[in-house]
Amino acid sequence: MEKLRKAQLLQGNQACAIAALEAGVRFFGGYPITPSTEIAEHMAAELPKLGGKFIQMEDEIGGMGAVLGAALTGTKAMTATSGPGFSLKQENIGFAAMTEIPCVIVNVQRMGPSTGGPTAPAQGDVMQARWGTHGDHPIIAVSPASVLEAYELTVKAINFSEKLRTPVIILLDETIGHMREKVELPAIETLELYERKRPSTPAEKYLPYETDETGIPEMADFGTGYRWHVTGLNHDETGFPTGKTDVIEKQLMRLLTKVEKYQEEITLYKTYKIEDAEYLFITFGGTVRPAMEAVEILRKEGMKIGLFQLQTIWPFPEEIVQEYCKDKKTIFVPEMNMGQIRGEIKKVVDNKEKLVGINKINGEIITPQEIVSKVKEVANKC
Amino acid sequence: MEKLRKAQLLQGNQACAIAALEAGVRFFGGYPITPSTEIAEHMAAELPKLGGKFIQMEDEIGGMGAVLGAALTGTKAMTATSGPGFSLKQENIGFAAMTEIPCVIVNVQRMGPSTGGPTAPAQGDVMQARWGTHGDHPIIAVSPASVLEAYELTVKAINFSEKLRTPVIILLDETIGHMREKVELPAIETLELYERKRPSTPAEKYLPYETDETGIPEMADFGTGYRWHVTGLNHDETGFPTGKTDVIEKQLMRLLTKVEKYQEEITLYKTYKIEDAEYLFITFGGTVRPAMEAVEILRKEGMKIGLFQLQTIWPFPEEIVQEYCKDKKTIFVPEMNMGQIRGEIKKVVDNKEKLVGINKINGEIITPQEIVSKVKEVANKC
Amino acid sequence: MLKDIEKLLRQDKMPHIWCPGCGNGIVMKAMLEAINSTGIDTKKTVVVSGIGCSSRATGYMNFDTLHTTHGRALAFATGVKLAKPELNVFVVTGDGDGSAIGGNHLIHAARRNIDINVVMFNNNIYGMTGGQYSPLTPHGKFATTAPYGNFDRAFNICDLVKGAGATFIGRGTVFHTKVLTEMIKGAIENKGFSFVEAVSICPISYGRRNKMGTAPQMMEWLKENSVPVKAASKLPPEKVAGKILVGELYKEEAPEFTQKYDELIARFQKGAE
Amino acid sequence: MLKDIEKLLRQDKMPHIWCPGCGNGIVMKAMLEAINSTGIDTKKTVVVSGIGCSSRATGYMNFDTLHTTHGRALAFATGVKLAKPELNVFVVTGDGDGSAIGGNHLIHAARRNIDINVVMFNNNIYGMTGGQYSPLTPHGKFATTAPYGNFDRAFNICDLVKGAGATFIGRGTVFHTKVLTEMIKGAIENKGFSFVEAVSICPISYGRRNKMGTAPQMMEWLKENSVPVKAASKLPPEKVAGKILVGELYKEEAPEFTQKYDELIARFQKGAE
Amino acid sequence: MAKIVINQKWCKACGICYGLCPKGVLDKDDTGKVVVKNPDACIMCRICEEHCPDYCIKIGG
Amino acid sequence: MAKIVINQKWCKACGICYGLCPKGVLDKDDTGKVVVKNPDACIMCRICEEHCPDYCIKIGG
Amino acid sequence: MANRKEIRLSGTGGQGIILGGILLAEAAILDGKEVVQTQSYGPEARGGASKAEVIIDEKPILHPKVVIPNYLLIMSQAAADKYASEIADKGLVIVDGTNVGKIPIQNAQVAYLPLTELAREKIGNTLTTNILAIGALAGAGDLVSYESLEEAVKMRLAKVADLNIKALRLGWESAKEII
Amino acid sequence: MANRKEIRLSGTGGQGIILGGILLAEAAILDGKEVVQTQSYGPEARGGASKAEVIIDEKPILHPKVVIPNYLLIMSQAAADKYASEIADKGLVIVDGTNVGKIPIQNAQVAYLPLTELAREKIGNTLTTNILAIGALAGAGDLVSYESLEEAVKMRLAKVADLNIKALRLGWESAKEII
Ligand SMILES: Cc1ncc(C[n+]2csc(CCOP(=O)(O)OP(=O)(O)O)c2C)c(N)n1
Ligand SMILES: Cc1ncc(C[n+]2csc(CCOP(=O)(O)OP(=O)(O)O)c2C)c(N)n1
Ligand code: SF4
Ligand code: SF4
Ligand code: SF4
Ligand code: SF4
Ligand code: SF4
Ligand code: SF4
Ligand SMILES: [Mg+2]
Ligand SMILES: [Mg+2]
Repeated sequence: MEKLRKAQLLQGNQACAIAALEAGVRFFGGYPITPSTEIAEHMAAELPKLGGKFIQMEDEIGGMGAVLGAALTGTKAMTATSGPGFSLKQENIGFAAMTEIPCVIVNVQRMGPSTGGPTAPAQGDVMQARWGTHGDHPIIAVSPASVLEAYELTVKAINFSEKLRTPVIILLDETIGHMREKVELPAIETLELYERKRPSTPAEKYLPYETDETGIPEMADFGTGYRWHVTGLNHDETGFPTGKTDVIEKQLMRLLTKVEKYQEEITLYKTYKIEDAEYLFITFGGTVRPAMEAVEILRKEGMKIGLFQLQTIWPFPEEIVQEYCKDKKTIFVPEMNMGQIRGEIKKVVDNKEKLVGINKINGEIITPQEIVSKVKEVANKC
Repeated sequence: MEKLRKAQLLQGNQACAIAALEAGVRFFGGYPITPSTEIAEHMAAELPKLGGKFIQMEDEIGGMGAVLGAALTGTKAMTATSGPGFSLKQENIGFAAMTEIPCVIVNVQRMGPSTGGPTAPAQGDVMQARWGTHGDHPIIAVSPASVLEAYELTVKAINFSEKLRTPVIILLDETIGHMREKVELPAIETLELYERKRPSTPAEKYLPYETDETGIPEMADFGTGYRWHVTGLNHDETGFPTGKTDVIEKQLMRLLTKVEKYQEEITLYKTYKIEDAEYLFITFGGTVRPAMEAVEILRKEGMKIGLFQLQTIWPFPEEIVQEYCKDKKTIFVPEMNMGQIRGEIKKVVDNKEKLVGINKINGEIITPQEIVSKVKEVANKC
Repeated sequence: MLKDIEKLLRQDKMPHIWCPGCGNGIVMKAMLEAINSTGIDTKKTVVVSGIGCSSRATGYMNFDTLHTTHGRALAFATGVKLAKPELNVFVVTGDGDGSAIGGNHLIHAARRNIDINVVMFNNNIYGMTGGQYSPLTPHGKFATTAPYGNFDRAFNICDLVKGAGATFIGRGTVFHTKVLTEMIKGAIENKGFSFVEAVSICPISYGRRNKMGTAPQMMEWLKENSVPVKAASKLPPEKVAGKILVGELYKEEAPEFTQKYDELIARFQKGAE
Repeated sequence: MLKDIEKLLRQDKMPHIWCPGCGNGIVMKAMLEAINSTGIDTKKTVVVSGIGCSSRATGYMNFDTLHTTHGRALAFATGVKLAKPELNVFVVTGDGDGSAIGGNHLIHAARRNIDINVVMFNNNIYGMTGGQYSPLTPHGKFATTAPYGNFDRAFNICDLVKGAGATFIGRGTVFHTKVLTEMIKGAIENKGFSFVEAVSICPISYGRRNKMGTAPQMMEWLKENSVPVKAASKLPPEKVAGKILVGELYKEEAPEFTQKYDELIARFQKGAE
Repeated sequence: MAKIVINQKWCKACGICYGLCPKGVLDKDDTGKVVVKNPDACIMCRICEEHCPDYCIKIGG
Repeated sequence: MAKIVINQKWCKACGICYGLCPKGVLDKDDTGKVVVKNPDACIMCRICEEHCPDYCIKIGG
Repeated sequence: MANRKEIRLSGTGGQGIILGGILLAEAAILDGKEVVQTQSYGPEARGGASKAEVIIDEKPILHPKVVIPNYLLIMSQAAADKYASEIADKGLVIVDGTNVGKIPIQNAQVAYLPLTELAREKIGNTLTTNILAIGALAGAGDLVSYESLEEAVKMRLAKVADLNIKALRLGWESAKEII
Repeated sequence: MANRKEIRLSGTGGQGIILGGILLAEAAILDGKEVVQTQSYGPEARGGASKAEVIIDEKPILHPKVVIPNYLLIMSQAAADKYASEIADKGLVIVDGTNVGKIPIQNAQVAYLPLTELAREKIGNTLTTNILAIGALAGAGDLVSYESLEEAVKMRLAKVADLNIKALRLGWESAKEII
């Protein structure tokens, strides 16, 4: 049986911060913003105790920059923010993607656009997490639906970032970030942690962007004599800029496919009462639990409905979702946005008519009752 | 017949700047970045002659902010940038969307991610144009395929922004921005220009976010005694912050649907040799012309192929594209990215197998020959 | 006097959202007093703010008001002023908004000497987000992100804007309301970039954590720890060290940015005739 | 001497991409000379740059090097230094990179007094993008975006970083290479935030448009328009007005940021024992 | 006698006015809100008016 | 006699070295690149070495 | 949902509503229950009504927000104005009679307790009103065991545990009396 | 594509290659032709090889880039090294013999003209080499009419038209001679 710690009351943001520390994060660079600030505050209090560093930078751009600088020294590094700050970080997130610097960015989503509703729950940054920076680029994003998942997925996120050398985004939402609930964390010694691969070659032979079949280059810590060069320009295996079209293409294709390559390992999801389901919810993050409650209610009324929870949102698990959608009568997608995940499902579902969004954007969490009544409205039409 | 000016050699960036001035833009706030800088340079030289203002701000965020401030005084205002700067502007673009400030943002796309290839052509910011800022928000984006279109679509973009009170993005790419070609501009007096609606009510009765059936509120110029309040927070018809869920929802739904409402008017596209086509190219911007050349080549070889050019990319014209795709054997989508527009078509095409991407990301423009050989490769398989 | 400035207040939005004892209301009042007493055209007055408790002031001031994104008030204000130089443009900003995330716009607006009047509500903390340290939080003070005492050094923000090129700089406090009002008047009268630091009190997010007592006690503290700049020069250094200097700190004549631009336009218009 | 620093140069990347007569190579050489002569551990040295012609220097310097996004070098460098304080951290930045888009990181790094050595390659222009004016382009000079002469005022960038809190400030030029090298040495020796303005020449994007002649002519101009700061105090003001002061401009002792942090950590570690 | 107009509705009971009043004119009620205790002592210095953050006090004609 | 080592391959013909050399030791060829014209006059001041932006000149032992 | 207890604590910023919620939640954990605690934040709420919510259940809690409370605490007039109308049939409402006038609830049991007054007079410190209040609510509603609640107070408020335990017990008992 | 003329001008940054392309393009417009002009930018190119391309056609030009040039101008050795290999069969190459050695092209006509020398000796200003060069290329290749080209030079280079027209004519004529 899984070894667990004693039950305790934890907030989602706190759980995320605790997980980060336990997974080895030793640098946090950030800028306060509701509803993510508790993460920074926890880090400010705990990092120095562990010999780690916290810095409140002058803005989110600086926070992201500092995180990347720290990561290059071999330190696991993280930042946390919300919508407006997430927008500001995008340029440097792209730099991380391009230069393959492991890092984790927590976005505790609040209502947008713009300043919107700083303390209102929403899930409006799903597409931005994928496409917020310019140019084609790899990205991983996970989204927890409980305080425990906030812990678990943060550990995973850090592992993914280290293993794939890529920025990983944790899409919390205000609901989960600010919620406190009973959790029994896994015992620390049961955590599986991953560290980026350090060079297996001596400095003279080190080619920072050369890869074997793993597709992931080895990474030297700054200050250990490898004297390598990091640039956001198109670069070759040596890390230096290049204008050679074939080299550019090769590097970029590796960059873009490396995440796909590990998609199976990265793709995390859960199902709920799905075995006999004729109808399906597909959802993620803060809308999962009201939807689960809706499953309960609807099942009591005799409707065979189940739920598919995306924990990994990006890369979008097209094949799995397609598989689960295949024989369902209707697929309902509850989201606290106007249908961002629904758009992705639309790409893979065999019959678009079967796809129904349940959307709410008024600054309050969607309720089981709202979900149920929408389902009934549609199901009765069928 | 259309009245035209004398033929001249013009660069795409220049044509865009000229169009902006002729369409009434009198404020430009920006920050230099290749390959967009010629637009700023043209503005710096010409605006003062017209009594307009040019300012080079300390960064792109500032440039976007200044544009919005200027727009609030009743001035038509514009900025221009490229990928890295476009990423930085996102937060303030969201502010413009939320507060409904008309403005035009030119993004002369270059190769990304990150610094990438500053002078290399690419079309990698298509999805970012739609989703770059946090939260659900309205956006319009157009993409010209020639110097003449750079002129025409800039005029349209300014009109759209004024009419719908929304940020409009012009997605140029390096190819079009830096290309010079012969153009015969339409005579100035033939331009149809649009100005935002000013209040029809006196100051005491003015509700800045109240609308009639047009869905577009009237906008008072700062400094004319209307004393209104602009905020990126959720707000009600008075413009002041609100936490009332029903009011938030109502305002946001209007915001999000106002663009849809005018979709027919906004949707611009062109077709090429499409009447008898069994195969179809769907493309946009800098890949249109090589694809047209490919149409020529393939038709000579007996293949009935035509081309659908998206001029308006966002909102994506789902219905029209669906219609054009319907009876085609294969739909080829050439893009200088990894398939961003293809993803949108995937949402509407009846049979995903029919959809084939032709993608190039090595820093050079895609050639007709490359397109032709990909088409043949696929067509032979069929 | 309150009765004179009530017309400049959006009465229907009151009471404001600020906490009991928050200094923001006092600074805002000083602004309204100054605006009222200089007699500038209030229809042609625009107040721009960023994000923060202080930045919410725009919602209560009866002008054209613009509550922008965090730190960007001066960028927006630059657009307003340059596009329509006949407007009187004010910026309301917090110490976080204006000196942390907005620091760059601050120094560049100062450099350009654009005719904008900045009032920085300095409560030495990020109030809105619940008490994180700002670039103006004194060394050693506590904040939610400085649980062991702040070991950043604070800006002397007036020195910074001076180094950047501001042409009028003054400081007042919410205790020294007359000085504060005078400084804002001075800012209005200066045709160029003016900066007023309004030292304020935040009993909730700053005072409490730093055991500074109630609002009236914080007022008392301000009184005891400030020295008028004119007096300071006559005092022995040890009486001035660590004190808040209030009054006019700097003034200079220099060409104003939008005016220079308008001269360029005029040159072209003459050329055209 | 060149032969001593060749090992610090990535010879296989040479010749560099800079234009004929560009001062960047000279500034970079002064950096390498200073690094070499102070004998710091070059394996434990990191050079961080932003984007611009000057920022390409990192590609040629044989350390761990980091060519970041435009304006953000100091933010990245702050992360490097704080995460691993035993590293020697340098920032190479241009006048645009460091004082325009990167201005905020500059003043905040100075405020924190973090031990980073900044060398700003000041060619008074945006070189990389072909000659737009920067915050250090003198008033009245021409640039592609200032076709009628620049009517922005320029920063005195050394005054600005002083106002922000830098603890070592020096200036050299590509003509005054010895002074420049000395200043960079001074920066290295200062345990805190150090700033060196390296006045450079850009014959292509600045000189040409402003009719400043060939590279040697621009060198000559530098020679004639500079005054050593020590000499300046003895000269009549009219001989100094408008001149470039070279030499050490400011120095101060103050606690360093990462050291303070390490003290905090040590406190906890002691507590744990 | 000085006219002291109080807007109790906006008062947030911060204590500044009665804390700063040099003449003990103002005092607090049960909930800490301002009340006028001793109007005759008022010297119309306006310290209270100027320092009330909530625009609750008007002094004089 | 001073040893003057020139790396013509990297020279970009900017003219700084022969412009600044106080002794006329250096000159340009047809294409403007540096050549050593008068080695004996060299006083080993290293002005050329220090000011060559392209790392082309080494003076002395 | 039979065992699901939906609790809403309402009051005004600064009254310690959230701390109250946390203590209830921690007590529930000590009782071996499942629990979720949430709150409504908001800068708008400065000085205005605010709420904290706790859901206690035997089995895992799905939807984490109160849909309609079974238990309601009202500590200020502003809170009464905003939240008094929402209560489940046969629910329990505890009102701080010191601050709040009569509320128009018909479908639930309403207990007016002079909480602030009790804190002032009997404990000598109105800052303990929130503890007193949750004592009362928990006692009257049988939400958690007294022992667990006391334990929770001891853990969270170690430095000022004595005073607060006194308040807690007073609240617990005064509620038991009236029910 | 029969009438499509693909022209590549190659040289080194600072040689005025792009201006040359623009002049050709403007002349083509004056001739009533369709024309597109592009170039390869790049900071990497500082001092290295750079190119400008012009496409002239009777009918609207679709693909705006040169696929394989029919006409090629080579003005520097770096450009020769990079671009000399790409030329259409029976194409025309003009090489500035002053700067460039022999190039290994077999399938096209190659004319070596001492362009820089001509500019230096006959015009007295090497800055006119680019004008001389496009004169030569246009003349030899029959790309545009001489009148249009002269007109284009007059429009663009009004201030220094005389010298440049001299260079243009010299280029035009020297090419006509060798062909
Ligand atoms: C881009 C962005 N980052 C962060 C925030 C969160 N935020 C809102 S206000 C604030 C600080 C406010 O401090 P200050 O400017 O001093 O104002 P005060 O509240 O103290 O008056 C922060 C960090 C935001 N809204 N947007
Ligand atoms: C975010 C962003 N904005 C703009 C640019 C374009 N850009 C590249 S370098 C540069 C200016 C460089 O000027 P400076 O720092 O003075 O360096 P120099 O080239 O003069 O050495 C600009 C604006 C960019 N790369 N990224
Ligand atoms: S938190 Fe501080 S600054 Fe904000 S309103 Fe309250 S007292 Fe004022
Ligand atoms: S443009 Fe100027 S700064 Fe850039 S490499 Fe050329 S000379 Fe140097
Ligand atoms: S005016 Fe002066 S004396 Fe009168 S009540 Fe106010 S503070 Fe007291
Ligand atoms: S200062 Fe104003 S808000 Fe404070 S107690 Fe007095 S009247 Fe009330
Ligand atoms: S060392 Fe001095 S004298 Fe000798 S060549 Fe160089 S500059 Fe001339
Ligand atoms: S200074 Fe250097 S690059 Fe310039 S001419 Fe002399 S050797 Fe050549
Ligand atoms: Mg503050
Ligand atoms: Mg520069």
